[in-house]
Amino acid sequence: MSAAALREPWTRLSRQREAATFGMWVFLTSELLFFSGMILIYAACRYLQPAGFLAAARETNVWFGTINTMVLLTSSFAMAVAAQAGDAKLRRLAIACLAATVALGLAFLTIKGFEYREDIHEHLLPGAGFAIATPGAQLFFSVYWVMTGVHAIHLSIGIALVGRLILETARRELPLSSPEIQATALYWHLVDVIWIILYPLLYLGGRS
Amino acid sequence: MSVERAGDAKAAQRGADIWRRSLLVWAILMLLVLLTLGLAYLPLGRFNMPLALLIAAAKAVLIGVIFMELRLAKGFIRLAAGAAFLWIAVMFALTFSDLASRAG
Amino acid sequence: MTAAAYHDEYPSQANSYLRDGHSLWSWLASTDHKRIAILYAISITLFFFVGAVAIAIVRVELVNPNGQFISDDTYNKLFTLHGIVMVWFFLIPSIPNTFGNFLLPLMIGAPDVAFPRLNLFSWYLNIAGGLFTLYAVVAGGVDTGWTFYTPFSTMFSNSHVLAAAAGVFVAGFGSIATGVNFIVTVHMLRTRGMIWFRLPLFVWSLYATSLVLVLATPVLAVTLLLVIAERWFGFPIFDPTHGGDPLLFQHLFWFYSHPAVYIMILPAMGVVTEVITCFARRRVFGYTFMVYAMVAIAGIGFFVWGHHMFVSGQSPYASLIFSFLSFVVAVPSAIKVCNWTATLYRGQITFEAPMLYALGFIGLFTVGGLTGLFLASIPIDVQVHDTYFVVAHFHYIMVGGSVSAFFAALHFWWPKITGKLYDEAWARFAAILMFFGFNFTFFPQFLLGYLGNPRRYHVYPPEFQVYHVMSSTGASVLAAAYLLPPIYLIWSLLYGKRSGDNPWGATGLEWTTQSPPPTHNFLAPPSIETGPYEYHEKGEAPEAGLRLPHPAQSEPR
Amino acid sequence: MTRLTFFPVQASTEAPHTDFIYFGLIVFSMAVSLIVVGLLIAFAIRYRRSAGTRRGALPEWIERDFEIGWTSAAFFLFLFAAFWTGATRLSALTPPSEAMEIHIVAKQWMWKTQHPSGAREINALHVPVGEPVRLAMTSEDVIHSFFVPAFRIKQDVLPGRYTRAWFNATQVGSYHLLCTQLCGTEHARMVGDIVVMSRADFGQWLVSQPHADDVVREGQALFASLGCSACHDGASKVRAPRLEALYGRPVDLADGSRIVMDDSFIREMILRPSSHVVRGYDAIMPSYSGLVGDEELLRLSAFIRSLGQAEHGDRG
Repeated sequence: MSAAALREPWTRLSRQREAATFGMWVFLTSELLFFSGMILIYAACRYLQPAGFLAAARETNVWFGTINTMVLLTSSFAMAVAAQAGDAKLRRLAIACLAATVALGLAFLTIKGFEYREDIHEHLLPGAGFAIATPGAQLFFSVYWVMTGVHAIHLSIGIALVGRLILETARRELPLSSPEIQATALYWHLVDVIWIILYPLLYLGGRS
Repeated sequence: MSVERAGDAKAAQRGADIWRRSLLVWAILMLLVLLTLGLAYLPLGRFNMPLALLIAAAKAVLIGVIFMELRLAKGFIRLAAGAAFLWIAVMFALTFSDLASRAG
Repeated sequence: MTAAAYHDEYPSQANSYLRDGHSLWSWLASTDHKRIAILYAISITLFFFVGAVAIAIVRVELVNPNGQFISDDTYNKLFTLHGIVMVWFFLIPSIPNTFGNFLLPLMIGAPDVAFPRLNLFSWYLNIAGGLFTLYAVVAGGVDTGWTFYTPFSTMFSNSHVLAAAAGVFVAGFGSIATGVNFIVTVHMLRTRGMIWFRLPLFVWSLYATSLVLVLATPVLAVTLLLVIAERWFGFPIFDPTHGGDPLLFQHLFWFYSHPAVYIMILPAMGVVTEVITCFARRRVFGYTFMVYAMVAIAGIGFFVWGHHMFVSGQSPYASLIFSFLSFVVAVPSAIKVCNWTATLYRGQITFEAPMLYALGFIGLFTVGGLTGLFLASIPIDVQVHDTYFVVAHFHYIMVGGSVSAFFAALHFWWPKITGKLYDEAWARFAAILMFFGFNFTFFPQFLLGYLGNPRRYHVYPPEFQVYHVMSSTGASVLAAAYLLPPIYLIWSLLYGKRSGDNPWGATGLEWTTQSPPPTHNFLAPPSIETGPYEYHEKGEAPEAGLRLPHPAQSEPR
Repeated sequence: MTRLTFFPVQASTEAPHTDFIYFGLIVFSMAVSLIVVGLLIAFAIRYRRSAGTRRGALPEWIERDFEIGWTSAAFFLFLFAAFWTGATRLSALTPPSEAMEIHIVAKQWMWKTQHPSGAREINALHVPVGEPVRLAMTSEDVIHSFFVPAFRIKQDVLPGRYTRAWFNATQVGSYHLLCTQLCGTEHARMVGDIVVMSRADFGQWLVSQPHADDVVREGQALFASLGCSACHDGASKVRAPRLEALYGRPVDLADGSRIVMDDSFIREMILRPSSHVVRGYDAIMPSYSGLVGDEELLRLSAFIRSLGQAEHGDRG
C-alpha cells in the first residue's frame, strides 16, 4: 500500500514525507510574511491614528470573536489527533477527526457570516454611510475586513483540502502514510495560528 | 476472531493515548483564550495589547511545538519554521524607524 | 554490485527527454523539469518581445522633445506595460525558472525537482498572471507605472489597475511555488557526496534566490491585495483624507521590490561563475567567499529598501539608516566582481560567445553597481531620484547584467539542452553588437539624469534632445542585436552539428550525462568526491601549451 | 539652437556641495572601473589559451589572505563613503530660520505658489537672489515632486501632509521646475519656472503684483469668519485652548502622549479635531473638513504661527 504513496523523484517514503513537511513549512513561512504585511499596516495605522483605532475596536463583537477562536482551536486539536491517528494507521479515528475538523471549520465560517451580517447592519462597512465619525475608524475596519476576509478564504481552502483527504482516505485511494495528511495538517494549524494573532488585534483592543 | 478483537482493543488503546495527550494541550489553549479575554477588560492602559499579543504568541508556540510536531522535527525544519520572524522583525523595525522619527 | 549487474540494471543509452512524447499534451502536462524549463523559455521569450515592442515605440517617440506620434496617455501605458512585463514576466522567471529548472536537478544529480506537479502548476500560475496582464493591456492599459504608487493607482487613475494588479498577484504565487520547490530540492535531493560546499555556485545562487523569492514575494502579494481592496471595495487604507499614509504603500512595495532586483541578479551571478571557470579552465577564486557573498546579498537585500524613498517624505533619520545599509549591501557585490576577475588570473582563456557575454557582464555590472553607490548617498539621490540616472542604473544591472548572463547561459548550455552546436561566428558578433548597442543606449542616460530629465516624461526640455537621440539610435542597434540569437539558434536547432555530451570540456555534473539528457537525467545515480570546478590540481594552474581536449572537436557519441 | 549642456548650472548654495560629492564618487567609480576593466583585458590577453606564458603554481594561502584583506578593505572603504556622502550634508536638512516662506500647492498638472505678501502665481515662482527661501508644500490629489535641477533640490509633495524644502538661489536667471513623481496623464507637462531676480527687481515685481492681502491678515480674516475666534479668542467664555505663543511648543494630549504643535497638528485639529484630544479640554471642537481648502489652511496656520512667534520677530 505504501508503494502507491511514493511519488516520482523519491526512492524512500520517509524522505518524501520529510520533504513534504519541509516544503509545507517553507510555504508557511511565505504565508507568515503575507499576513505580517497586513499586520504591519494595522500597526502603522494604529500608530498614526490611535484615537480612531480605539473607537473602532470597541465596535467589534467580542463574543463572536471569542467563540470563533475557541471553535478554531478545537478544530486544530481535532486535526492534530487526525494526523497522529493517520501515522498510527487508525483509519476510523483519522476519518472521524478529519470530519470533525471540517465541521468545526464550517462552524467558524457560519459564525463569521453572522458576524459580517451584523457588522453590515451596523454600517461598519467603510464607505459613505460609515457609523463611526472618528477618523482612523474607517482605517481600522478596512484592515478588519481585508484581514478577516483573506483569513476566511484561507480557511475555505483548508476545508476543501481536508474534505478531499476525507474522500480519498474513505475510498482507500489515499494510503494513510501519504505525506498529504501531514502537509494539510500543518496548513490547517497555520490558518489557526493566524487567527490566534488576529483575535487580540481585532477584538481585544479598546475594551478596558 | 479474537486476534481481530485483540487488534481492535490495542488500536482503541493507542487511539485513547493520542486523545489524552492532545486533550491536555487543548485545555491549556482554552484557558489561555479565557485569560486573554479577561485581561482585556482590566484597565492596564498601554500594556493591554502587548499582554494580549504575548498570550497569543504563547498559544501559537504551543500549537507550533506540539500540534505541528516541531518538537520531533529535524534542525532545518525548525529553522524554516523560525526564519520568517527575523525578516518580519526587520520589516517592522525599519518601517517604524521612519514612522516614529517623522517630523509630522 | 558487479559491473554486469550494474549494466543491466541501468541501460547504457536512454531516450532523450525531447523524444519522450511529441504531442502538445505531452508538453503542456509534463512534470519533467526539463520540459517545464522549455515551456518557461518560450513564455518568457514571447513576453520579452511584448515588452521590447512597447519600449521601442517609446524610444522612437522620445527622439522629439514634444513627441507627436502618441498621446500622453498612450505613452504612460506603454512604459507601464514595459515595466510590468519585463520585471514580472521576463526578468524574474528568466534565469531561475528556465535554466534553474533545467539544470538544478542535473547539477545536484537528482532525477527531478522535489515537487514536479507543483513545478508545472507554477508555470500555469505564471501564464495565468500573464493573461490577466495582457487582458489589462488589450482592454485599455495601465498608466500607473510598474510601481502602482497610491493614491494615484487607487483613487485617481482610471485605467485597468485591477486587472494588472491581479495578474501580478497570481504570477507572484508562481514565484513562491518555484522558490519552495528549489529550496526543498537543494536540501533533500543532492546525490551521494554532494555536500553543501561542493555545490556548484549556480546552485548556490538558485538557493539564495529561492530564499528571497519565498520571503519577499508574499509582501508584494499583500501590497497588491490592499491596492485591489482600496480600489474595488473603497476601503480607505492608503487614503490620506481618512488619515491613511501613502508612504505605507511605498514601504510595503519596496520591501518586496528591492529584494526583487536581487532575485533578478543573483542567478545571473551564478551563471557567470560557471561560464568564467569553464572558459578560463580555472577553479573559482575564493569559493567560500563567493557563497557567503551571495547569501549575504540575499539576506541584507531586505534591509535597504528605504533608499527608494529618500525624497518621498521619509524621515531624514530613516533615510540615513537606509543610506548606510545600502552601502553595506554593495560590499558582497564588490567581493564577487573581484573574485571573478581573479579567477581569470593564470587561466587558459578562450573567447567563445558565453565567455564574451560573461566578460561583458562583469564590466557592465561593475558600472551598474558603482552607480548604485551614487543613488545610495542622500544628497546625490536628491538630484537624481526618478530621473534618467536611475533608469540607466537599473538597466545597467538588469540588461547589462541579468540579460547578458541570460544569453551567456543560453549559449553555454545550448548543447546540453538541444544536443546541437550553434554557429560560433554569428554568436560572437551578436554578443559584441549587443555590448555596444547597450552602452550606446544607456550611457547617455546617466548624463541626462544628472542634468535633471525626469523619467516617465513624454515631453522634455529641448536641451536634452541630443542625448535622447543618442539613446534611441543605441536602442535600435540593441534591438537588432536581440533579433540575431533567435535566428541562428533556430537555425542551429534545425541544421546544427550534433554536439557531444560535453563540447566545452566543463566539469559540472550536468556535463557527465547525455546531451540532451534522458528523461530521468542520469543513466545511473552519480556520486562525487570532489569540489565543483576541478579544472586543475589545487594550488597549480593549467600549464601553457597543455593540449586540453579542445571543446569543439570532441566527437559526438 | 540650444547649446549642448553636459552639466546642470550651479544656481544655489547647495549645488556645489552636491556636485563635490558627485565628482568624488565619479573619481572613485572611474578608478574602480579602470582597475576591473584593465585587469580583465590584461588577463584576457596575457593568459589566453594560445599564449605561451608560464602559468606557474599559485600557492593556496594567497587566495585566502588576499580575499580577507580585500573584503575588509572594501568594507571600510564603503563605510567611509557612506559617512562622507551621508553625514557631511546633515546641516542642509534644516532650513535657515530667517528664510522667506513660500506656500506651494501641487494639483493635478499645475503648481500654485503663494508669497507671504499674498502674491499668487501659477507654474512660476519669483524669488530674490541670495536670500534663503523655505517651501511649505502640500498636494490636493496625488503625490507630485518639486524638482529644480539647477538648485539640486527635490522633495515629493504629499496629499494630506506638509513637506518642506529650502534653497538659497545664488545666480539670477530662470530655471526649470519639473514634477518628478508620476502623477497622471500630463505628468510631463506639469513644469514651471523659478525666476531668480536681483533684490531690487524682486521688490518692484512684488509691488506690481495685483493687490492681495498678505497671508497673515487673510488668516486673521478667516479665523474670524469661520468662527474660530468665537471659542479661541481671549474674551470667549467657552473652554478652548488659547492659541497665543503656542506654535512650536509640545502639547499634552488626553491619552498621555505629547505632540509638537506645528502646521500638520493645526491642519489635523481643524480637519479632524477628535483625532487628538488635548488634556484638560473635552472634544467639543466641530470638524471643518470639507469647509476649508488647502489654501485657507495654509493661511490659518500662518496666522496662528504669527500669534505664537511674536517674540521671535518673524517677518510674517
